[in-house]
Amino acid sequence: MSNSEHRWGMAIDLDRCTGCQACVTACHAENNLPLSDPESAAKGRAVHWIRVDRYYEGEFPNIRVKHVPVLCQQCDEAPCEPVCPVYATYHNEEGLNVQVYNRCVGTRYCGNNCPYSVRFFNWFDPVWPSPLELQHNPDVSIRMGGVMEKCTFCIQRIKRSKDDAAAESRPLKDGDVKPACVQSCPAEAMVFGDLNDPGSKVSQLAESGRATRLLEELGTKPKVFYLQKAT
Amino acid sequence: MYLNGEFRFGDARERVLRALQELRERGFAARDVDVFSNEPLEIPRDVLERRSHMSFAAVTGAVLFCVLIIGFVSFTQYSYPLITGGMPLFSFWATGVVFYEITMLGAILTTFCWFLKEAGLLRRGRPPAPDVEPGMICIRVRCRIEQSVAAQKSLEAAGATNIQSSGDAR
Amino acid sequence: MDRRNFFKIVSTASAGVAATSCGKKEALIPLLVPEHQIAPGEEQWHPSVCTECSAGCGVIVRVMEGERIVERNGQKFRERIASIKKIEGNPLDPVSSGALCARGQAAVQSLYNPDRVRGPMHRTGDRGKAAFSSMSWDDGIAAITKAISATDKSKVVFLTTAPAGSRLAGIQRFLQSIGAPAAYTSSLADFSIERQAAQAVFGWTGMPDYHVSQARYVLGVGADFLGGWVSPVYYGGQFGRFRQGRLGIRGKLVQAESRMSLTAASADEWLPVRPGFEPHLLVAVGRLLLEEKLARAAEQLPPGVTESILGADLQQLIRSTGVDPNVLRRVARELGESEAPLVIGGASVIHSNSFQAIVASHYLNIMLGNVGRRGGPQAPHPASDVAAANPNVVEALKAAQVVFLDGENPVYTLPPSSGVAAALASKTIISFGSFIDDSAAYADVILPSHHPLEAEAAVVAMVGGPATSVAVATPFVRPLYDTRPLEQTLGDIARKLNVAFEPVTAKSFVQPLLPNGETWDNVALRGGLWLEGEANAQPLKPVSKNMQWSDPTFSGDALQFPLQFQPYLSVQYHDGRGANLPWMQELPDPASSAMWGLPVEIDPKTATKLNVATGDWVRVESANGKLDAPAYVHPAALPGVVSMAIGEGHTHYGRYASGRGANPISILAPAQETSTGVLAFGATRVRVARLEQRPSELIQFSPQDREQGPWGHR
Amino acid sequence: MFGWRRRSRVFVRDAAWLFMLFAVTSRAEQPIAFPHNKHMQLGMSCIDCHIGADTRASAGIPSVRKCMFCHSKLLTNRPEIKKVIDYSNKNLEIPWVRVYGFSPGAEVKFKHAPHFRAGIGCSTCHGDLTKATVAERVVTHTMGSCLTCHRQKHATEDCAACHY
Amino acid sequence: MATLPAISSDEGIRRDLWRPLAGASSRYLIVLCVLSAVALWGLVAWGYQLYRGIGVAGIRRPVFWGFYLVDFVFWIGISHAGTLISAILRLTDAGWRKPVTRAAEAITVFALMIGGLFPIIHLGRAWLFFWLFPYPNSRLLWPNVRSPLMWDVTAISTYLTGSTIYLFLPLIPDVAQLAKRATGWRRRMYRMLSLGWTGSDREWNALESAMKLMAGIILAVAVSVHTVVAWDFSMAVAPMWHSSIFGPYFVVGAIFSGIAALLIVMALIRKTMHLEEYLTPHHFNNLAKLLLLMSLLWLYFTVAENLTAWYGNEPKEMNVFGARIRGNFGPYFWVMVLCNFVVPFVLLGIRKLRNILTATIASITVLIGMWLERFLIVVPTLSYGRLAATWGRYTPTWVEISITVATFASMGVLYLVFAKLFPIIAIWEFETQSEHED
Repeated sequence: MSNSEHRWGMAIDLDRCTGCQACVTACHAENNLPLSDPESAAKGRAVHWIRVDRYYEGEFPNIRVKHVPVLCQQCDEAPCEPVCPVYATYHNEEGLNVQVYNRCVGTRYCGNNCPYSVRFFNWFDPVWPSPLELQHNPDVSIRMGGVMEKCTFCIQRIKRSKDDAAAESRPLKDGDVKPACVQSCPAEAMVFGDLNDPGSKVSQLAESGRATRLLEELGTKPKVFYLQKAT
Repeated sequence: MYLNGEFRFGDARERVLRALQELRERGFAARDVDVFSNEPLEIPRDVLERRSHMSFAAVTGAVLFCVLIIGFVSFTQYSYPLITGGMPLFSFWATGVVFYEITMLGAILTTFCWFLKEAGLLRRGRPPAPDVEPGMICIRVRCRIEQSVAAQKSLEAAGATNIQSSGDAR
Repeated sequence: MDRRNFFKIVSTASAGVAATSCGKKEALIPLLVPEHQIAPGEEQWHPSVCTECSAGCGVIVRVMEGERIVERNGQKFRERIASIKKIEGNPLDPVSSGALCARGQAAVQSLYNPDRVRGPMHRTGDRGKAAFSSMSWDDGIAAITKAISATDKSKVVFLTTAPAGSRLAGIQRFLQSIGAPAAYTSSLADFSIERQAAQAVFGWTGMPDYHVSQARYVLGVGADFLGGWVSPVYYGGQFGRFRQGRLGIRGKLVQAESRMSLTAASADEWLPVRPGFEPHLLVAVGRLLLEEKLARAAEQLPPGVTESILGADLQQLIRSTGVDPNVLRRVARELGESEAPLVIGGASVIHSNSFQAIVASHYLNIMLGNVGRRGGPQAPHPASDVAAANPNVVEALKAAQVVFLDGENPVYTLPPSSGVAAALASKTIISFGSFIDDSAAYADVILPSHHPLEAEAAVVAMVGGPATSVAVATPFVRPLYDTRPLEQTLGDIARKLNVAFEPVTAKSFVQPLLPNGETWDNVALRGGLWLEGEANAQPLKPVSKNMQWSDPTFSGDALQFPLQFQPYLSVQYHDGRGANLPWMQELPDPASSAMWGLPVEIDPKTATKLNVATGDWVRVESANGKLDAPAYVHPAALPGVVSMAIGEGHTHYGRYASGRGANPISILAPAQETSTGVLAFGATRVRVARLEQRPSELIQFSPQDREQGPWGHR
Repeated sequence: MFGWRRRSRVFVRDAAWLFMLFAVTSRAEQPIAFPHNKHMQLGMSCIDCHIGADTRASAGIPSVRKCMFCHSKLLTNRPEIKKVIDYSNKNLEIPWVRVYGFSPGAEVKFKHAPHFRAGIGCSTCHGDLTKATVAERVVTHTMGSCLTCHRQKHATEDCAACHY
Repeated sequence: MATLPAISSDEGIRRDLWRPLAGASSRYLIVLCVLSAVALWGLVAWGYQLYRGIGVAGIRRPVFWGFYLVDFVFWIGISHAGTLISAILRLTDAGWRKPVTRAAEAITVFALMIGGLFPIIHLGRAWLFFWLFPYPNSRLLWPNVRSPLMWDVTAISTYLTGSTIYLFLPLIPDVAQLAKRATGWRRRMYRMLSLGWTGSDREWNALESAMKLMAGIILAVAVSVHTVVAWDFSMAVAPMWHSSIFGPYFVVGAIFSGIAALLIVMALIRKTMHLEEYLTPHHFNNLAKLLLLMSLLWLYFTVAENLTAWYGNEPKEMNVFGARIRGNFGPYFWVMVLCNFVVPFVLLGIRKLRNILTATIASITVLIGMWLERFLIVVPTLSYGRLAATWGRYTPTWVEISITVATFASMGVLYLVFAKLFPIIAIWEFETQSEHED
């Protein structure tokens, strides 16, 4: 699928990440994620398209904490895609793993088949106590109940940048597109860009020795690269 | 016209067979003779052969459906070329099961239809069938008026009772 | 938001005008006239400043079309308004440098919070019962003027969270003009100890700035600078560059703290120092540096200090910290040998001797010769000092007759043991806040001021010194409700009292700081005034000569209350302000991954002793009170130290926070930091007991905190 | 928390989506019998009033003030124009009825600008307005019609081009 | 074979087998009402779920599949009773099958109807289920036949068609005879269903060969169907799902539960319809032996499945395995082993204990055990995914439980109605048999 113009990818530098979770809120703000409430959260139905997994390693006092921001890995060979009976999730020519909300019937097979468990389901129609709905981002659908949703690499931002570029009739350059999480990261731990462009920052980081991929052994070919701590 | 002969009591089956042989010797075609009973009778081929093409039909139906589904699937896959999970657009591996199932469906449906056809069920204008009670066997012979005597003889010879003729006299 | 997009920022003409249309579903709402203002699908970016904490991040705000139903002379109309969609860091602003923390981004939820105060109100029920009914602005102002004129002006206490900037200046000027004492703050997050230590050692006014990004080896002591301390955004950015920003250079961070904070979590090494023994650790390190001749600028130390450090009993010091001696020696050596060493001293958790710790950290930096240099502590910008810092707020409140609340919530942030809540019952209380929080529930009158995103402001960054860094906001959306800017209200009051008072606007605040050639309009357009280099240099030489350290004191009998209790400032709730933001409530707590409620963090040993498992409820009891909360068995908690994040446990604070969880401050003893008198909220002893019943569930986003399951092996 | 109103709306929405109906009426009773053809005969172009059509996501409906630019003086005695003036005096906008749109369940993010850039004339999707009088839907839009055109023009067939 | 009861005459057989069709006893009506009530309650629950949203069920992230899919697999498993038994026995022409076949085939059809409903019940937007069928639409979109769920759709619809026909064919002669006796609407119905069957030898021949053929085909389909159901899971990369053994494992399990269901139904019929002479201990004995065999086979597969996981000690799999064996799913697991192996082995393995009663008891435990087995396959894997941070527990709600219970009730309802309308034993087959025996 790399014959197309772009192939979006992301690099996350675990050496920079402080686990502050700014990205999580940024994602909520950008993508109209449904609000949870204590009941639904207790049922494990809180939605965070990007989450910061934290693991404790070792025992006190020689104990360390591992923070790993996990979002949809936009796998090139995504396990979630072939199992959808209605093509609600598929691969577009820019390598994005797309979820089409209005096509989804809610078999939730994709969710089971995602080893990273980054797919979230709308168990009910979302509700926002007025006037909180004023904050909705018009560029992003409000997902109806009964459909899957997940990180889109902020496709709406990609589209905006492309439209701007087209309007100014200039090519898209590296750094023009930034998903909300990348944009918000204080430590600049996340880098987003075009993997087709060998000059782009993300491609270079992906080449760097520290780059690994989550559950690489599954052969899902994720397009999110984790740069391990240098020590 | 039709001649009906009834056979009752213990050795009905043997007598029916005799009657059939008699009829065949007198040159009645197998398709002109019908045997009615309310449980399956085993009639030796040489007496009254009923050739069945059902398995052949089933296979044909299966093949037909198989071809159709393969064509249809490949059409749907290419009509909106969405590549999913790095799989090829059209792969026998991923769609084999569907092909198999639909093939089987083809076999099943043709078998059923063919059954209706061979059994002659649901067919318009079927000659009136004798009403057989349990344990009774009935032979129906289709014959032209001049043959009727011969037919009647052979039935009587076999010990048929209550021989009646029905249908227009030609 | 990169620089190209940045020029989309349009000058901040108020786009709030609305057009209305009949409420039929099919009826299409016409676009605004002129039509380029709120065209659907068109985004605008306006500069503003974040006031969720006092760091003063410059932000840019995304504005697009929104819609609401309005009542106009009995008829319902659908109104298209310019509404705020998202808040991002202002790429031009050195503090945020384009990024923003979780709480800052959630500010939009306080603007559109369903529980906002929609107009002036007066109390109808008992104090603290939060029963109010609306009133007119004139009546409200009249009531206030009556109250003020009736009282002795010295008994007027004004509490504000306003960071250094136009708002605070305006408040101070108002208080001055009516002859009232300067404004106070009651927040736990004003870091006054750090300020006073800087004052004491260098004579600096304000918060020293640490250029982490240019240091090679950082020893952080007690300062959770990536979490709740000063500005996670600013130091997060610094940290990123410190780690991977320089080709071939990777900074090493060693964090000595009494809890596994975010900073400790992302550090290369964590030294679990016993609570309150930070000074000892720092002195020990200083002693080691001097001994091993690694203190490259030892001569700059004031003589008295050197003696006192050398006079220390090293063994005893190290033993007291509870840190492995060899590790400490190694760290000291590495620190001394590093090209660009830096020591960051702070008090994320305030103990009785935190002041000494920070002072010690400054002396370490002096002996490492990095003060004012690249990668060392920098003098703050003089204008960045928040005058509101005052340890005696409790006494002031007790003595007060009229209390103004501007975003402050003393009932929540000051322990009941200090008797503040009780004292407030007999005062005239006026709140300018946007929410009915624990304290506003006591108010007689609530005169809601604009939400920061609706108002104008100029805020001097708490960090980034000595360079001038002022973030500026000018209004760009129409206020949602019947609120007024604080300056206007104060002006009206002053007029009624007929005292001369000229409100401080963002413009009038920034004007004097403008260099020649710079205009206010440009500043407003860019969203801030940022100048390189020294504003006006502050001394880099130490002015004090004394240096001592004492063991921490904890209130509560050690036998009766065997455990130490340390509340801390969390990234999501800060000092409790963030609790009414649903996004913050559902943001998994970095330590426990808890949502919609905060647990008590107990170390595994103590937990097994108490037979407590994660999710069990425990009663934390001090000599001054008790609280019930679910427990989280924290694998990295210090044995015998119980921690809890501040934020939950509001009696009143909107639907998302009211009555949820427990407030750790509520069981604190009124202990004071010995040198500064600031509330030492880490100086209380507690006992913990397991509760049989579970009033509610501990909600965790990821309950599993180890990578392998409990049955993971043959 | 889940009122029957909202639920019924959901069902209605999905039903609409099912049968590919639109949430909007094709034959709309417009508040004012606005004659598109007359205005176009006067040499005005679509963009003059729907100023977003070439550069923005939404073409935009002119505000009453825009009408008043001319009609504060022009033909003020006509009954329809009187209505316009009336709205303007009441400081109300004209509640035009939407005739083109997407079913709420479809989650389509349509932008005018890219289509304009691609040189798709307004009439392709909105019919020949030089003959039309009051606004009504003359071209039916279904996903099929969008796709067919996209295929003819070799534009993208990516679902995410419109649905996200 | 001594299976033959001392049957007086064809008339006798008819009398015995048509008796149940006659009137409806009060007991029958009561049972029917109770069961229908329960079934209706299930419908109410489903309606509520449609109205409020699928969230009223207990499923959650990461356990996206819960009771509904468990029930789905379970019922599809049950459906293997009829076809397998009757088809196998028909092909091997085992005489003793004859009184059993129709009862079994009826189970198949009804179980399939119920099982086939669950994938729809479990959809997030159930009213859009028809998007899974290929029909020309303005969106120019087709379903994705790569998805194992589409395999299910085709497999189950094929199987349902097949087994319905397979049930219907041998019914024709019986309804033809009934049509002569019955009166009123029943007569009309039977007439219609008999397709004008006259009993001519052509018809008999056609029926004969059709049945032989169908038996073969159905067998092939039946095996494939449950393999496909198994593949829903093993096609996924989830730990403990991604296993090649699942196909046969599920088929065995299906036959296992199928036989159990058949045994229970037969025992009930025997008691309630007083068909002791037709359904003799001999039949139960044979089926019981079959059940025992299946139980052993099931054990073999279960051991194979889990032992490999344990020995491999692959961490991700061990998490699931541990949870299943000694974790919070442990109790269910050991109950399952008890129900599926220990009880049948003791009750049916020991010749002295083996009788109709024990066979029925064993069958009941087996049904419970097999339901648990499906639960233990679906849920633990999802609860303990590859990334520990995403683990989560699943607890069903009243909605899921009532729908599950209701399906059992509706099975009963369907069966009662069927037994009231059609002879539960193929009369003509029986008669031919009776002739050949002497």
